[in-house]
Amino acid sequence: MMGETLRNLALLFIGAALVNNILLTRFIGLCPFFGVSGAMETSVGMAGAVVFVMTLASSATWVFWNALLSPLGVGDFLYIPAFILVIAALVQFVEMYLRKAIPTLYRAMGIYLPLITTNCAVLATATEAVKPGFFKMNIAYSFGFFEMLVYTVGVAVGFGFALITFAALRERLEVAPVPGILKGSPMAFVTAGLLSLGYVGLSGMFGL
Amino acid sequence: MSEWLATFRRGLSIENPLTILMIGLCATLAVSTKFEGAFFMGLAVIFVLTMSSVIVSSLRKLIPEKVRIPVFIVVIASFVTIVDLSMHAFIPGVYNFLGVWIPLIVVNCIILGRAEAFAYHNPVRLAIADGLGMGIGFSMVIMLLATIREFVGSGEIVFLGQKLVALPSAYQGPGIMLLFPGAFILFGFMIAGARWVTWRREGRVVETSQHCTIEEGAS
Amino acid sequence: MEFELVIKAIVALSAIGLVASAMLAAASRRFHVEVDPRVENVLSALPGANCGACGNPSCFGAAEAIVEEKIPITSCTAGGQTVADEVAGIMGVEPCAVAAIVSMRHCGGGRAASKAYDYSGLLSCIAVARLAGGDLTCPYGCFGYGDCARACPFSAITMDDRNLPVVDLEKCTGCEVCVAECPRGQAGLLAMAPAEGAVAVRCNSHDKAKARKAYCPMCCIACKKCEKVCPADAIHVIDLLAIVDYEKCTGCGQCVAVCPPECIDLAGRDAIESAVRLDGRGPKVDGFVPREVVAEESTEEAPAE
Amino acid sequence: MSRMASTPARMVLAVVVTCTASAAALTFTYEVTKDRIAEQERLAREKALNEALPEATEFTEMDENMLVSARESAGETRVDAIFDAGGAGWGVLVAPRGYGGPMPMVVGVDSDGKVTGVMIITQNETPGLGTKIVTDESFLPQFRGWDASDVDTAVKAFDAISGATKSSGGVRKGVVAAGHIYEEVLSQTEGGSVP
Repeated sequence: MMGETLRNLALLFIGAALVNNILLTRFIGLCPFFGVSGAMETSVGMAGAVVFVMTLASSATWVFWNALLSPLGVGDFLYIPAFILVIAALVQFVEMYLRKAIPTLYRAMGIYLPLITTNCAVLATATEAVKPGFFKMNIAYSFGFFEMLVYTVGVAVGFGFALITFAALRERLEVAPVPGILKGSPMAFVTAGLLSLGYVGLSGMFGL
Repeated sequence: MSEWLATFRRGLSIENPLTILMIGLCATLAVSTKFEGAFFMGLAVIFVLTMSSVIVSSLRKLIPEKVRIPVFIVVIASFVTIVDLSMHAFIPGVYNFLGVWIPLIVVNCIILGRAEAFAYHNPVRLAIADGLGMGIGFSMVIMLLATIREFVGSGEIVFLGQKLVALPSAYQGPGIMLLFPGAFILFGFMIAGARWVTWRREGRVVETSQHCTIEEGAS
Repeated sequence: MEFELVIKAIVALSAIGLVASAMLAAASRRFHVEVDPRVENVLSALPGANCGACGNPSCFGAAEAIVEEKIPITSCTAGGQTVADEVAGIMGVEPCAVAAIVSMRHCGGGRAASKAYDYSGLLSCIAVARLAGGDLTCPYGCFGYGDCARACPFSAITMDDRNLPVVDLEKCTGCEVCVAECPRGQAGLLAMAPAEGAVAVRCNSHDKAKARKAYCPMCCIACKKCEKVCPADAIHVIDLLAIVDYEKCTGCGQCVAVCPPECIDLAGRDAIESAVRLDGRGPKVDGFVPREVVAEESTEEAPAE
Repeated sequence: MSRMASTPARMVLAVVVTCTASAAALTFTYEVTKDRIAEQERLAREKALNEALPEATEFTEMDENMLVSARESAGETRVDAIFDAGGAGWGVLVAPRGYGGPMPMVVGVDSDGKVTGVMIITQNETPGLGTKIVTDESFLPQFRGWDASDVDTAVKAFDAISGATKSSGGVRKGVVAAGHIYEEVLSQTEGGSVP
């Protein structure tokens, strides 16, 4: 029984992180993907910030959904403003807190925080985590808190992994002889396309 | 009036949210497999962008600076929900195709970005121009991308059940156009094309790129 | 219309709003960091490119440092005079002039320099530098694969037909990104100098004259003609290399005219000259002054100063 | 520019007022659209049911107990509802996973245990590739006549569409799940009447 549960959790994690990678197979969260992938250093900072914020945001929306929106029967039409409000306030709160309490961390991660408010990946994951099926991942049941946590961390790790891989590729690309007209962003898109092709190949792995 | 027109035109050309500023990409790439989907996505964005610009701009003196982002976001989310519910009720086919992307308009950087960068600092009249211009600029690019992808990939363009253009059914399109990787690659070449046109016209210009940065000067 | 549902919806969303805003309001009290309002203002005056040229990790860091008076108000090289004036206004001090600092290349070899081997790998200076110390026989020269041009955040550097990087003085902000990127940048191949009226010695070799001459025909031969002709005592041959003292140099250009290997040049002329060559339109571009005329003009102007 | 200073009270007030206005507006929109949405969904479902079970005249939804045991036999596939079509058989609403997410569909099974038809209610497959499961004229009819009490044999004759393997596989999974439901649950009840 224990083994079964662990196996399911592991599959949930891998499915969220790799097979259904949020960036390269779902197209969610592309702005930071192209925005901060120019340099390795910033992409690592961003990846860390995303893991942190996503986990917090999903936990918060999970609580609000199960304690307030769902029991009152208003979730169907209020979830968009409710969730985004929770996320925006949370990000701003964390930013203020870090600035006061852990200035070193704030300097490393803080500048990415405002960017994350408008990251669709956070909203999509937070919504998916409480309303499975929203983003068409064929999860037929609703998550318990712990599963939600595993799922969210999986998505966030997948996000960070894709972001860092892509940043590494782009650093190599900087010294490659790319035709002038394709230099910079056009070439980045083509590269992303090829990387995404690799991820499409994972589809069907473990029956996910 | 000329100021109005100038603001309006900026979104279409020199500040086009997609090809120049490169914001709001996610939805663009994801829903551009079908012309129909792209068309209604464009309409939804124009509606939400213009309406939220109007509200933000008219309330701009009443919103305390420190909570402006939460307030903007609630305003935007409300319009998005209105679009979401109406589409569900009146065009269920399109609604089903767009799926998750309608709720995700909320976090489309274009909208919050314009509310923050433009509507919060300008009168209603100009905010409307900016919203319309940016929205139409967005729609044009996404529709162009969708037209190419749908036509080349599946050989026909279907709009609300009507076939607008169709190649003989023997045509076997390159399936990659319709898959995610194809979207990235095609979009890469589209930007290159846009850049080529600008270079030809003005000589080589410095590339500008901005990302969805919301300056949070508040805290 | 169910009245009850409206109430429920309002209660639910307002409750979330209340919690969220109360949290923010409390946080803005509780976690209030005494931020000098000037920091925000300075931050908004800065370009926001987070280029790091001032030595701070971001423009926010720079704004803090400026307000705390740890770094001068003219620190932002990327922003230049306009930003400095604005910052001076916010800080309530007298604006002062920013000497525009630009990157200057100390090598004139390019294609003329002799090669140690034929290189056909990745077209990058860093890559070639790692292969047996580079394909140039000269241990100081420019490889010409354009790492600096690619790295320049302001697109101020272009590679010309001599395979040398040419700095556009208008665009260059002196951020030193190119110096960091160039494998020989720190060693003196690229260095910062004031943009206004400066001459550049296109060589940074300290080798013996004979060895040097074998590497490259364009090098400084340490003949001291420049030292003798300089009216401002601004150029000296130190350790077999002509070095310009920018505190004294007036940019009169007399040394440019007398240098036998044509190794000394006016900083800005380089860009114009290579543009002329590339366009093939001959010396008719605005601002282009042929080498001979430089000497004549400057001898006329020099006494007037 | 004159702007409200950010005092705590004002911050809370601004957010709460916006939220209230938003909640009121959204409830109103919801009220206006919800009947239409329900109606649209009912129509789509009825259309699919009619096409999957052409002989049936009326459908009644079966109760929750039935659904619970049906879900047990369906395994991983989602089961949305089961409709009893009088004496004509049953319509099983399953939502197996395709390439673009769950595809709600109706599998019609007559009282002799033969599949009468398969209709897809909505799908979100890649246009031009996965959507062939709907547009390809020989794909869906191939399920007609399958023996629902022995789907595991019948499934060997299954023919997927090239280029849409995952989508066709999804439909297959749905039919197999419906077959299992018939075999283990529905065939135990009496000829189509509600137990």
